[in-house]
Amino acid sequence: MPDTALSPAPEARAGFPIEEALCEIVSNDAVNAEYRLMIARAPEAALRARAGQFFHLLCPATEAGQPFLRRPMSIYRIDRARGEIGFLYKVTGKGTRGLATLRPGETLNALGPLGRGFTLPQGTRHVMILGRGVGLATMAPLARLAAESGAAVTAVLSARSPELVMSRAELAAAGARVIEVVDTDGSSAPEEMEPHLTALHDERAFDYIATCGSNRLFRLARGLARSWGITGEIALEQHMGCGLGMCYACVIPVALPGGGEEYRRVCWDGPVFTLEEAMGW
Amino acid sequence: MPDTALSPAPEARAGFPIEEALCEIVSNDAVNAEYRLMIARAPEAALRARAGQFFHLLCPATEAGQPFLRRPMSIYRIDRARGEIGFLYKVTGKGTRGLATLRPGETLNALGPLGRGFTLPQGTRHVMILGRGVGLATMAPLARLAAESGAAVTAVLSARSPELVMSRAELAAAGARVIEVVDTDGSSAPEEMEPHLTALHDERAFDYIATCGSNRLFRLARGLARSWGITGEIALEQHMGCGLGMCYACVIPVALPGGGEEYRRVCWDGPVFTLEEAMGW
Amino acid sequence: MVSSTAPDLSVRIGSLTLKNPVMPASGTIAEGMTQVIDMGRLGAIVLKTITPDLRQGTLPPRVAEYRDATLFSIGIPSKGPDYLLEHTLPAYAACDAPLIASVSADTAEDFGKLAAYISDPRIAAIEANISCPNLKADGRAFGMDPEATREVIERMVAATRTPVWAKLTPNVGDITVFARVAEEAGAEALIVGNAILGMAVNAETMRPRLGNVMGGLTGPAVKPILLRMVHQCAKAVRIPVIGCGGITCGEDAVEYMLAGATAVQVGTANFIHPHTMTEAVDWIAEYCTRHGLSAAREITGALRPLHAPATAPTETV
Amino acid sequence: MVSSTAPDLSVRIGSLTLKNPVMPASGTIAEGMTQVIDMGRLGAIVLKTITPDLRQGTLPPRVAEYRDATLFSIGIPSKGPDYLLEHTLPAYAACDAPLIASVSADTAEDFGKLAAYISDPRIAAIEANISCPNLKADGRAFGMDPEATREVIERMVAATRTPVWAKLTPNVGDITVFARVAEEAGAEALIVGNAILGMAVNAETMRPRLGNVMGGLTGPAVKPILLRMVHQCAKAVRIPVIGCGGITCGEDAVEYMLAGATAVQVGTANFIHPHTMTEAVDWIAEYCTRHGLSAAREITGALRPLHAPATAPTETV
Ligand SMILES: Cc1cc2nc3c(=O)[nH]c(=O)nc-3n(C[C@H](O)[C@H](O)[C@H](O)COP(=O)(O)OP(=O)(O)OC[C@H]3O[C@@H](n4cnc5c(N)ncnc54)[C@H](O)[C@@H]3O)c2cc1C
Ligand SMILES: Cc1cc2nc3c(=O)[nH]c(=O)nc-3n(C[C@H](O)[C@H](O)[C@H](O)COP(=O)(O)OP(=O)(O)OC[C@H]3O[C@@H](n4cnc5c(N)ncnc54)[C@H](O)[C@@H]3O)c2cc1C
Ligand SMILES: Cc1cc2nc3c(=O)[nH]c(=O)nc-3n(C[C@H](O)[C@H](O)[C@H](O)COP(=O)(O)O)c2cc1C
Ligand SMILES: Cc1cc2nc3c(=O)[nH]c(=O)nc-3n(C[C@H](O)[C@H](O)[C@H](O)COP(=O)(O)O)c2cc1C
Ligand code: FES
Ligand code: FES
Repeated sequence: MPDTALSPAPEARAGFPIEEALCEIVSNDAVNAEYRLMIARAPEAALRARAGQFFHLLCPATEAGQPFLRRPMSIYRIDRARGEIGFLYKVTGKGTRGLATLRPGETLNALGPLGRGFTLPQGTRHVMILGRGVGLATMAPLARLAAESGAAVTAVLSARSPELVMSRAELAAAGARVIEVVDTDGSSAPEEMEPHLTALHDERAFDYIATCGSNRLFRLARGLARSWGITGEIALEQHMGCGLGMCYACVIPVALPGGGEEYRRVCWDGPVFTLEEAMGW
Repeated sequence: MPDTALSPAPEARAGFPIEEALCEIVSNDAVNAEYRLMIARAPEAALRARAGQFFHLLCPATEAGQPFLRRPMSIYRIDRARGEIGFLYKVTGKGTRGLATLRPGETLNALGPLGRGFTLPQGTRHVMILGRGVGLATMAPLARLAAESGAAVTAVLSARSPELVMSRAELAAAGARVIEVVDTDGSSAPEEMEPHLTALHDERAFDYIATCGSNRLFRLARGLARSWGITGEIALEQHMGCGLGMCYACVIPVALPGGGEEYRRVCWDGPVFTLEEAMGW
Repeated sequence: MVSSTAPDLSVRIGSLTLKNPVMPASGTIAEGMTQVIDMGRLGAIVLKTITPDLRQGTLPPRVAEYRDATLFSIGIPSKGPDYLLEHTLPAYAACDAPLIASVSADTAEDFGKLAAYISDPRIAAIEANISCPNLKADGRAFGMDPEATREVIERMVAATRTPVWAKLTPNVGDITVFARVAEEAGAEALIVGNAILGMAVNAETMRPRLGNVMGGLTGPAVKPILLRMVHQCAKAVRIPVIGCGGITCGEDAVEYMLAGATAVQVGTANFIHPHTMTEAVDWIAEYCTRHGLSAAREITGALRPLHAPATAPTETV
Repeated sequence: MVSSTAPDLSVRIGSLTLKNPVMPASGTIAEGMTQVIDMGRLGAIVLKTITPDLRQGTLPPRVAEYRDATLFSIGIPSKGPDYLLEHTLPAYAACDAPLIASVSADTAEDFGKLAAYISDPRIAAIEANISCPNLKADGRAFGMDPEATREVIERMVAATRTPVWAKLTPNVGDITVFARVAEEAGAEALIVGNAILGMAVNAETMRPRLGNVMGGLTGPAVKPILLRMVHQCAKAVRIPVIGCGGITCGEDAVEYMLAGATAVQVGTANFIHPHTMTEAVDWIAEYCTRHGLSAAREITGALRPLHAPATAPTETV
């Protein structure tokens, strides 16, 4: 288990740190054809969310009815000064279509903050963020966390085509150097990325890699971390029931240090796992 | 079985006379604290509805979700010239609350026309309409039917208090003489109404009574019809499944001429029954 | 869709060939439906269960509504076999679809007698409704006892040359026991299945919501349960299984067929959207085209494993 | 509500008195819940089923969603009895509510051994989960066989002085048979009941929606079925029946109590609205006040007939 200096373990939280918060929507606008950014006013407990944690959202009804279960969404932005939290989400099915109907002034029922977030090893100086698609939403707050703890951040964003690259501004605003690779010119292929990232490492050594959003990126990140002798983490996803570690629906297999595998709950033991225990995205 | 000259029996309808019609809402306004009048543009088949028939309405979803079953609503108005049908309804539960949300331009899914309506005996000259509460909605088109067939109509409207008397204008517009009795001054009590109605009969003999909406009115109407030697009908209600005579959910017991009772379907054998077969409202 | 590539929707149910796999569930259509849709477009028309005697059925109210289901307690009101032969069959004479009768009785012997009595060239098959949960005290039915199931089907098969289909009840433990018994007893097909026994209470009035206290739960909410039972039965028997429970569209029908059903019956959905069955027929045709299937019968049992055998050695579907 | 007229919410479950009738259903809460609600406000805290051995559970995906229900296939992942004693019990030590353990095993003998092993003053009662539909092939469970049910309960009762509760499965024909057997074998209470075995298929991928193909259907959609079973069981036995299935609010809890339940368990609703149980406790108190009841236990079995006996001579509820 890594040092948890920057992200308290769930069992360390006191009182009733997880709240069913009723948050007033500030804005909920499309950022492109598929993605929307939702900003909501949040109570104190929700604002304590850390990078990599998530909220379990009750999604409004659509013509298809009320989505029965909540939907997990990573924290994309926490603005403690304004008392706001933000989610960057892709409209895919019933739940996210419901989220997309929320208008400013309406109420979002958000349960959280939930899960175990990213944990920067103490003394980290250069963080590599390697993300693709909506997975980048999960890593935007990590750039801020790293900046706050004095580390430099290089964020490599992978996407299908340039117009789909998400979170560029958010990461840049957090002080990260942003590099984009896309499928359209082949720059996102692992065999192209590996020498590129190695050159960056040679230029200024990374001591932590965070990744999310694709199996190819996971394998690339784990390979680089191993060869550079550094640690890293990955944020995983799985279909959830409760989000509170109670139902055991959200399990994924992790590799045990001594060999063998074990199921872990993405919502409670994760969603962030070490690159060594993770077995795939 | 009464002469069916003015209202064809269901089995006489040819082709696909019952349609799942998508009707554009023209208006849907509150007429008082409890009741709303909804006017919708309707296709040809729906406009063939007769007095006493009903439509089975798919009610829009509310926060409580989509009402699973349709809701039966009597035809309150048919304006063949404008191609419009109207419903007068009381907002009571999930379904009618959903109906109340329909705005002009939106679509109402109405299955019908359904059921067996009122049947004026041939040669009827003076019709008594005796109604209470929302039941009056059912009888408004009967006044028009009677007028069209050259009969005079006296409509006696019973209500809790004067401001709740419904359909006054509608009935008057159809050419009916309208008399109101209310609970607040005791004029709606059967022992008050009986001499009152007998006086009306003495003045100009009734040859048909139609009633709806209350057990007291039913017993009064049946007693008067018997003592005057005339026929009459009552429109009944029962919780429905299909509205199409298929599920047998909507049964009520009727008295058989030879003695004994039998269940009949309100949606298919009714909703209009003779005063002699009906056993209560 | 070009007519030369139109998929073949026909399915075989024992000795019958139906032009498509969609039919109504017994007790959920009546003559009224012929005034709304073209019943001749259906694979078959299943009529309401009749009993040898005349019955009035249960006390109203007879229906309670849920968000995704209904609880009906009807109790088989029946006008008897003569009414069926003299009035009901003629009402559908103009429809180009085989008519399936459904019978119920108080004794196995009477099931047989009734089957014999209504054997008529206009009836293509007879369903044994051994599963209606309202017939006996506390919701018990023949279909909850394997031996009673066997006896009913055997008596009917002995009494008529019309094919006999057995409609199983889901109110049992291991439904495959009943499926096998019905197959052994000579049923040409199984319908899986009837309504699930339920109950509704009004907390504020402190009273039941149905005159009969208990009723049959039907509609979309029961689909996962009946789908599971169809899957279990299809693996247990060789005769065709007809899936029934909560089907509201062609996609639901295909789910049942993937799980092993040869055809499907639509019940409660007819009450809300009377065009459900005809639209399902069209949807299945489009589905076949989209998935490159030349015949709807290829869907039956075509469910593939979710995990590759290597990663999931216990998966044997 | 003035405190002098506050209704007494306590209920007796065998030798235990609970401060109110609301508790979680096994497997639907874990330590995480103590971070959201005050678990000490509950009548009891029922823990997840453990097995003697360590288990990983079923293949993901483990959940499929419906409009009014969920299909979960979890398969009792278990960290074993030592973890229960050393980690789980201490996690709830601060909660002012009795802890109920739940056990399952592959043989009746092992049920008994496990009950003996975890007999501990911190555990107020032990539920026998003879009903988990995922344990055995094709969803079978001990609770689908009356003799296996008897043997499990007898072994447990013989092995421990801690009260034993039997959690019945709804995947049976006549549940009263199982209720009576469990009572005779010495169970102090019945939980009625566990999840209903179901299955979900994705028509477009032609694959199951759960790694395990089948799973347990839970949530509001199953309430009418479990309510009926609770009603049947409460009439069949003298020991208290704890209602469980689709409870999402105090009103649902009261419906179960009217039908004969002494207490209730809340499952799936905890996943969506973690305050369901505490809000239900408050609602039941208000209900008692509104209906002039001085104690919640007066609700149990208080269902009145819908029709007056005169007009409905067959109504005997
Ligand atoms: C910890 C975590 C953080 C996430 N953060 C984000 C985020 O910041 N932005 C974003 O756009 N998406 C995020 N996701 C994915 C997001 O939860 C799903 O896209 C969403 O649940 C889809 O719901 P739906 O009803 O729109 O789609 P449907 O496909 O209709 O959903 C059907 C069911 O499958 C589940 N499901 C579908 N896709 C996923 C998925 N990828 N992960 C988990 N469950 C899924 C749904 O929750 C629902 O129960 C995250 C997932 C997890 C587990
Ligand atoms: C033939 C017929 C004609 C009717 N015409 C009118 C009309 O013109 N105007 C009007 O306001 N009302 C009329 N009603 C009553 C109307 O159907 C109910 O008020 C309505 O169904 C209530 O639905 P809800 O969801 O708002 O109420 P809820 O109480 O939530 O309904 C719950 C269930 O009970 C059923 N139900 C409740 N009350 C009645 C009732 N009185 N009759 C039948 N089913 C009921 C509902 O359909 C629904 O299935 C008529 C009823 C019938 C049978
Ligand atoms: C109102 C109603 C009446 C029914 N009558 C019968 C019947 O007479 N015979 C029978 O075998 N099944 C009867 N059933 C059961 C249906 O045929 C069908 O098995 C059940 O409704 C499940 O299908 P569904 O979920 O599509 O409705 C009836 C169901 C309903 C809702
Ligand atoms: C995710 C999940 C896990 C469960 N685990 C258990 C368990 O370990 N032991 C048990 O007896 N029941 C288990 N159950 C069944 C519940 O205790 C309960 O009986 C069932 O969910 C019905 O109640 P509900 O409709 O309120 O959810 C589980 C149910 C769910 C949904
Ligand atoms: S979602 Fe329930 S344990 Fe993770
Ligand atoms: S509502 Fe179905 S028969 Fe009348």
